Amino acid sequence: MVPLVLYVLLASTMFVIGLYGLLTQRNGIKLMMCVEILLNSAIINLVAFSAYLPNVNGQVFALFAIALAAAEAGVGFAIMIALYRLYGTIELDNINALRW
Amino acid sequence: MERLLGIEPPERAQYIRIITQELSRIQSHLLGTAEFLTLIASAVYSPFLYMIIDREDVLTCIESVTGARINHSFVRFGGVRNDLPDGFKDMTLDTLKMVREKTKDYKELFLSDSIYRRRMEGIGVLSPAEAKRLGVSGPPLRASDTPYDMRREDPYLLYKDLDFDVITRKEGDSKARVEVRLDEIIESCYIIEQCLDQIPSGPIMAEGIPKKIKPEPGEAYYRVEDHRGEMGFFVASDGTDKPVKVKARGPVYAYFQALPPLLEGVYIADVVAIAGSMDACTSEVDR
Amino acid sequence: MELLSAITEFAAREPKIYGLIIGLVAAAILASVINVVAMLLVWLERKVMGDLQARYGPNRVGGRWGVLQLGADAIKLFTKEDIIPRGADKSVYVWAPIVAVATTMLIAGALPFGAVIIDGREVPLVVANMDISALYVEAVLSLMAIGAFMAGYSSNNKYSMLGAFRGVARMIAYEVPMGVCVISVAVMAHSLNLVEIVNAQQNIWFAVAQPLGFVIFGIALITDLGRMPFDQTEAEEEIIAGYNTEYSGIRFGLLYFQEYIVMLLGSILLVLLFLGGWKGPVIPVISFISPMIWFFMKLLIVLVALIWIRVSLPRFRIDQVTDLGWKILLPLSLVNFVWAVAVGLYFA
Amino acid sequence: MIDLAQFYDIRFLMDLGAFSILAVLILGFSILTVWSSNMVHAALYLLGAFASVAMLYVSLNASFVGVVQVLVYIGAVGVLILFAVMLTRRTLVEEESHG
Repeated sequence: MVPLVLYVLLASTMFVIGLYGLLTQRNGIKLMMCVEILLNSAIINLVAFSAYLPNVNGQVFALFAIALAAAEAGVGFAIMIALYRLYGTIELDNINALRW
Repeated sequence: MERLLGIEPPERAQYIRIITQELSRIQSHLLGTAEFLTLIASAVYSPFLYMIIDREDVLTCIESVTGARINHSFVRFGGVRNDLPDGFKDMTLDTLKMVREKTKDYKELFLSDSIYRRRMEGIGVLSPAEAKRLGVSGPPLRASDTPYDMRREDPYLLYKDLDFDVITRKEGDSKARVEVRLDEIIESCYIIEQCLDQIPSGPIMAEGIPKKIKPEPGEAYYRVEDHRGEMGFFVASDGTDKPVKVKARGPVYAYFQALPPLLEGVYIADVVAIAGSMDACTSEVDR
Repeated sequence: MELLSAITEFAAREPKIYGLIIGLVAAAILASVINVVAMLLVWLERKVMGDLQARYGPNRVGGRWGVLQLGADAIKLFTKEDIIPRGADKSVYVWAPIVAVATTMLIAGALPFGAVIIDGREVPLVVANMDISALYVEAVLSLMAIGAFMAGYSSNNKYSMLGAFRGVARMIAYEVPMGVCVISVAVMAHSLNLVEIVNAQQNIWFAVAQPLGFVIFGIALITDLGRMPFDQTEAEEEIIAGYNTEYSGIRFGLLYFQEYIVMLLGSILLVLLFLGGWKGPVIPVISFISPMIWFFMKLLIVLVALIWIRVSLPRFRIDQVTDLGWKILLPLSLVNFVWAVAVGLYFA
Repeated sequence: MIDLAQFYDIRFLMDLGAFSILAVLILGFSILTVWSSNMVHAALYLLGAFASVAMLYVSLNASFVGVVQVLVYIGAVGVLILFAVMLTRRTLVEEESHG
């Protein structure tokens, strides 16, 4: 078996990539994609640890996380489309109604 | 032209003209409905091919009289070119029987097909007033609850002697337009059967038609009921053997005129249902 | 025999390497078999369609039955010019047919293609006998919309785009009732393994045990296959040819072929889930392959039924299709689920 | 940590090879997702990343999680993303690029 540390490294690298995107991108949809990358890296950790410990608790958590991620994506994209209808753009710099 | 010359063709010729006209009405309606079915279903939809097969039989009947299948230049001034061939009556009666039964089957099929009805009912409703305003005639107009048929309005040939109904539908939607066409096939079968019963023997050309036709100066306008609606011919003569002006008014131009208001704001899938049910022959628009 | 024992010993010693080799070989065999059968299927469809419509169908190439028509078609498609339209999204355009075919072939790995009887024991012919193969097939079926979407998006054509969107909307609408039907079957069979599901139909087919589920699954399957009366994604008369409007040459060939592969695999899935797979009375003389014979007979019946449906129904409108999926099939599939659970508990 | 003697074992090398291929795929698709300026391309790269992660799960003997990943992430979330991307564009098709 490949050492567990490689999985953790992979997940953390993926997390960093997602975080980088989250901090630099200004497009709402792109932000949602980066959030999905973050969630996936977390789930990789869960599944990897559950495979190296002899139990399936991690997999159960992973399933919960996937279901939550799907719900989050549904709500998030609904908000993005609503914003687009309202402002005609999804560049978040231009959507500043809540900053005042 | 005959109106201009003042010739009345003999009775037998008139009956032959009616028979060929109704036969080609049957084939046109069969083809129109079949093509429409390929639009609403697809090119592999079976009834489309069955209708084409039926149409072949009808075309054989036409061919046996005129020698051509669709564009028969068969009518002559003062009569027709050929007499009916031997055995025409039996062959035509057999074909008509088959066509009538098949057409009833098709009607039943469409009535019982819920997908078909969902696609067609209430789609592209053309109100009677709107249809008249846009100059639509023929089956689409009759589907909009208007019994307007040149064979009844302005009886030409011997249609006044024949017994037939003008088919109408109340709804004015796509389904009604197709149904009118199918019903007219059955009605045409009935008309042809009457003609075959009543047809007298006699000459097929009127007497005393000159080789070179020089009508009196004047104008004539003659309306017939085409397969697709009212077809008008206008001829103006200045007394020489060449006309000053000939104008044919086809029914299809008005169909296309009626499409834009009908197509506003419908689904793309409904476009084919509406435009197809009009049975508009694009090449006929520009006469 | 020595070779066989050597292989068995190797398999015991190095299960992973053995599995890898076997997997590669099986995948290669599977891919070629599926391609050949799908080609025959195209021929079968034309021939049956011709018979149903009182015409001949292919009758020139390859003798009276036109068997080689397909070879001729394939040569024609592969030698035609491969056009990439201006303004197209080139990389996506190139990858779309490959993604479409690849996602389709993924299904094949988990499907049992019949069984043979060796030493009085049924051995199913399946490449990957997973515990959750039914769920896997269901998941991969939903991937097919991605390939169609890529093709439609990248063609830079309004009608392609419309076709792609229709495909995606339809896929979402029908994936849910289809999944619920698969789950109902799994509840009755106490397993998500397709082989176990077939074994559970030894006495009674699930098409009989839950007729509602059979009908819903059949409709959803035809929709997923994109065949009449649900071929809105490529309705020639409405949106030209949907997502494969702009394709030509070998890429169009791939997209076209993918439809038939998926038709074959979908029919196999239907046979496995509801029609008892390869179960049937053992035929005495050729008992070795009698399950195969039953399997192929059922498969042939399903395929001919699909072709029959195709030539005899008009096309739905797209909004009617999604309405049917969400408003009728989804509640009915839930009813069927409750029925499956109740019957399963009663006989358990 | 990593035992160097393992590197001479073909089974370990196979595992490592499979893992590295998947890791490269996942990281590559993630980076492309973040860097791609075309939104539809970004969404498709993200789908690729999801699919690679699903393969990783299967390689970890968690095939159920893998199948759920395909079903939920690619089948539902991915299609949702594609819809969102297409619905937040100015036009459905880039009109000006027609030849």
